[in-house]
Amino acid sequence: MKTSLSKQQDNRKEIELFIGPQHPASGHMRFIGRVDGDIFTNFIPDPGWVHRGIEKIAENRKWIQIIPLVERAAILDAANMNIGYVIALEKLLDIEPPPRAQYLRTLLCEINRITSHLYGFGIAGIMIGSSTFYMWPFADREPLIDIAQLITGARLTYSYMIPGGVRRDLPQGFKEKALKALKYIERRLNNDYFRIFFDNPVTKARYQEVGVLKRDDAIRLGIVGPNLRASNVKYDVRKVEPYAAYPELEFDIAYEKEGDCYARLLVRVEEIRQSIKIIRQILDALPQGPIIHKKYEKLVSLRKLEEYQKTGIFGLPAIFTVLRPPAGEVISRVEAARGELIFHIISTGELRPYRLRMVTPSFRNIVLFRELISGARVMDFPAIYGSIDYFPPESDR
Amino acid sequence: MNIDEVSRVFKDLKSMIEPEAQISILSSNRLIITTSTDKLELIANLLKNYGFDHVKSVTAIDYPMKNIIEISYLISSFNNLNLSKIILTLKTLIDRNKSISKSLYKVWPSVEFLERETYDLMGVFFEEHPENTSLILPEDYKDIRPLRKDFKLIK
Amino acid sequence: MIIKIINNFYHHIRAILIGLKYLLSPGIRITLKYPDELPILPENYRGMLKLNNELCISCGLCSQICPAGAINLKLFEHEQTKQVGRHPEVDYKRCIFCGFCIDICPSKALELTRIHDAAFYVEDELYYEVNRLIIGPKIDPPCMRSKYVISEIDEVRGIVYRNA
Amino acid sequence: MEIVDLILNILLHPSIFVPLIFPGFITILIIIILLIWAERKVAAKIQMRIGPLYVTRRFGGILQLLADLLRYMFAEVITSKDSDKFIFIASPIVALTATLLPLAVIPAGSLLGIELIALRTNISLLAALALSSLTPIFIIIMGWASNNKFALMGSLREGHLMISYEVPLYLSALSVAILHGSLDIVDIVNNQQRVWTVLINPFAAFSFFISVIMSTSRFPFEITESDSELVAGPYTEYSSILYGLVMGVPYMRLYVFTLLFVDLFLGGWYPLIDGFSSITLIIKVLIILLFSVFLRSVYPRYRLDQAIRIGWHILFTLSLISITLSLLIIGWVM
Repeated sequence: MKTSLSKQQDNRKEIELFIGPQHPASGHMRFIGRVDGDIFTNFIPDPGWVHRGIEKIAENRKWIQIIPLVERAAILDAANMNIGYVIALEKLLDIEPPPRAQYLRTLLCEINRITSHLYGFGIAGIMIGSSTFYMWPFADREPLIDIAQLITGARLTYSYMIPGGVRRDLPQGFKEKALKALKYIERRLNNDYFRIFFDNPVTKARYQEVGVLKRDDAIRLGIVGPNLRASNVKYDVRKVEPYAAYPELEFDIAYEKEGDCYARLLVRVEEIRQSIKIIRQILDALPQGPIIHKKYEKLVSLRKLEEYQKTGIFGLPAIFTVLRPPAGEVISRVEAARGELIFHIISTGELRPYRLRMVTPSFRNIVLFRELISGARVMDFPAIYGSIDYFPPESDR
Repeated sequence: MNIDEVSRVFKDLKSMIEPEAQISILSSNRLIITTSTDKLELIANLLKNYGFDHVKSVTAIDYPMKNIIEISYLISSFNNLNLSKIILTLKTLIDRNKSISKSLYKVWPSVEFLERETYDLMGVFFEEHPENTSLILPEDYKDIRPLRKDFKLIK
Repeated sequence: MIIKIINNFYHHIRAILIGLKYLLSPGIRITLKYPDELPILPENYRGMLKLNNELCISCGLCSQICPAGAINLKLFEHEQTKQVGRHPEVDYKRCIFCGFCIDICPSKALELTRIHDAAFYVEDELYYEVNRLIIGPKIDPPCMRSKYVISEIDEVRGIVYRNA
Repeated sequence: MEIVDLILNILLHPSIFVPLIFPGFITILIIIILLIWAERKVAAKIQMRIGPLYVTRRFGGILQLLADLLRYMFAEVITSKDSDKFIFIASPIVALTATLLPLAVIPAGSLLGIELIALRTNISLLAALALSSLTPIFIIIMGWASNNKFALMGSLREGHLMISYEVPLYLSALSVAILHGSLDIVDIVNNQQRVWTVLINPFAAFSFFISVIMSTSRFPFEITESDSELVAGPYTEYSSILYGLVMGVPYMRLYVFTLLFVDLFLGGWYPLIDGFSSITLIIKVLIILLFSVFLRSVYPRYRLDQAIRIGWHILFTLSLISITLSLLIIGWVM
């Protein structure tokens, strides 16, 4: 050996390991680790490889044009990104959407939460080598994406919520299809997933007592979402500061006590169950009425109004192109699939926001890499990464 | 959470932090505390002892006309579920040209990456931050920081 | 200890059995053989655009709301009707299929089509001038044996594809 | 005509026929092509996919691997600047050869009346085991010669695993030898005419099988090349046909070990089909092979230390138990 590898080891017994950005498991991400034998003595996450500058771009977009923009932060979780921004905008505009719109928003958010968690399962599965548990959750997203497509007309980038309501009503025969999809996913989750993966002794060996995040550490580091709840903190924005239709719906906060990788996965399983419960309630108790605030209902053209009454597709009023919310500062928080999403918006009464701050859950969880993987074994790195459900584009924004 | 409780917290905080800082109500459960940079850590410690245990966001806002940068820490609690219904904004103004502020890493370790990002994209240097290095931009980035208002996007 | 070993063994067997079950049970598959099987999308799918130039009132709202800046307005004179107006052109290199333009169009001049395969051999073809926008997207099936299928949600098999 | 006869005679002579045609090289190639295709199809079936399809659509993409191999053939062989080039290129070839060596002493029944064993010795079991332990060394060398951190770590893992699976592997094989009182595999198989070893000493079979799974890096012990942290382990730097070779090595090893497993535990070529006893053998081999590749779609992979623990705690104990059992049975019978 004539080169770096041996040179580096001259007076240290550690080697420096660069994982990513071109690595099968790193995602759009780089990690710099120091390995001593089989142990990472230090592990530093280095994000920013898919940074798109959403905060800067938002300062140059009209208020309504930011809706598709913020969705791009986490394309898997578009509805939750969307609702976070729209709630903030509505607070500025001081309007409240009608109840049916609230329910429809919640419906889409919960569908999105399930698909997002399933995606996370798939990644977690392939990270520790279970190819079947990679394919299954990805395949099972398909029925749910299909029903989301029925509501919104798009598979992932819904842009469904607009200030004052939602863009479309449910199509005919939606409830039956949605119930079928829910039944399917419930059966798969409770039987097949557990048998092939969660109860599989290999999975348990890889996950249990690995990457333990204690309650105090989780709070100290400001972790959010399922990762926080897996460390026995019962914090869920849907309960703490209910938005949309959540105050009227019944569900429990999913939480676990252990704080290890396995607990983090089980919290997500329980959240999917709760989401299914929420969707069932919504489908049963969907209130009748308009889907858009009446202030905007009057503003669309007659032709569009006719269409709205006939097909339930509401056209955007022309005023949206020149929307000028009054000057002010607003902070909104919602529970996205990976945790709490914060929008902090400063408006100066212009066509465009003066400053839009978006703090995504993945970005707040990024510190976990350093905290959990430093001191873990090399083979624990993918297990912990998978269990955190970290999504680089969401973190980078 | 009803208004009474917010006003109770409001009163508590008011008696605790005045006269070093001013507190006001933004909306039903959003409070704002404004203070100067050198008192920041003091106030932060008081707030932490009161029960605010983590930082949700560090927002830096550039006002080139007034020649200031406003830094807001959004603070709340995980432990105390009553406090967690409030989001408290801890605000401080710094000189735009110098743009140096005090890091709150010692008080709330959860600011680490948020402050680093603010340093990276807004160019606010946080004293006593363990790692004031770039997070997203290239390490040798010398240009105007992208979130400053004088950084223009080419259309 | 013994209980743990037995429990582990039991779960090993269960995992292998569920694998065998899926191996031996007939035809559960969710893959759509895309170029061979083309899905028929739901009616309100947000695909590519089509312009009805007779309805267009040249208000330019579509261009103003487009978040991606994909719509430009252009002065256009129709060959037969000699109708003149500033009509939209769509650049599918930029379009993100959000459908805002369709929703905001006050006269319903812009319509949805259910075609989403905006893939072309020549880059310039991605730019839809008014002429082509009026005709609307016509995309040939990507391969000879393509056939259309309808996807249906199924309680047991997730999704089944039926021939249309 | 005499020349044709001569060639036929040479070809059909066991010492040529066995390593070259059956159960040697050509059979291995065919079986590997089918096996990898089957592995992908089985995984696809379980995972609700289709799997390889577009190469020979009518036969479900059975020639996919052949197409891949052709592609590997025509790809450029890239050796990185810092690698030890000679060893880097030589070690996959040597590893391949070393993997095939045990076939010389493993009997494979008879075909058309020819006894299929290239070299009959009375210590063939020992010889087979000894020859089979050559391959891991070359895998370790591959990782070292690549001069890549991931490859090196993969090699180290192979080294760690090697010492933990080889001991139980040999001990459980030896327990069979004790049971049948012979180190000659032909004798061992002939002894199983009435009852298979797996029924007499299941512990030995179990620990042998798990060790084989471990040594050929099948799931759940696919640790050497675990792609989620080591990219491809020792094979990270390999490309083109060399990659084809190194990827073939574990499969060939699996085939060789399966042959041995069937001979030792599943009664080899019994029950007999007159003159074609190899067919019985190959059917059993195929079933075991299919089961081994099927495990891929059931399991994630164990962690390195867990695999080593399984090797030393469980498999080693089991192999000791199996030796004791063999001794007890021998003592009881005598």
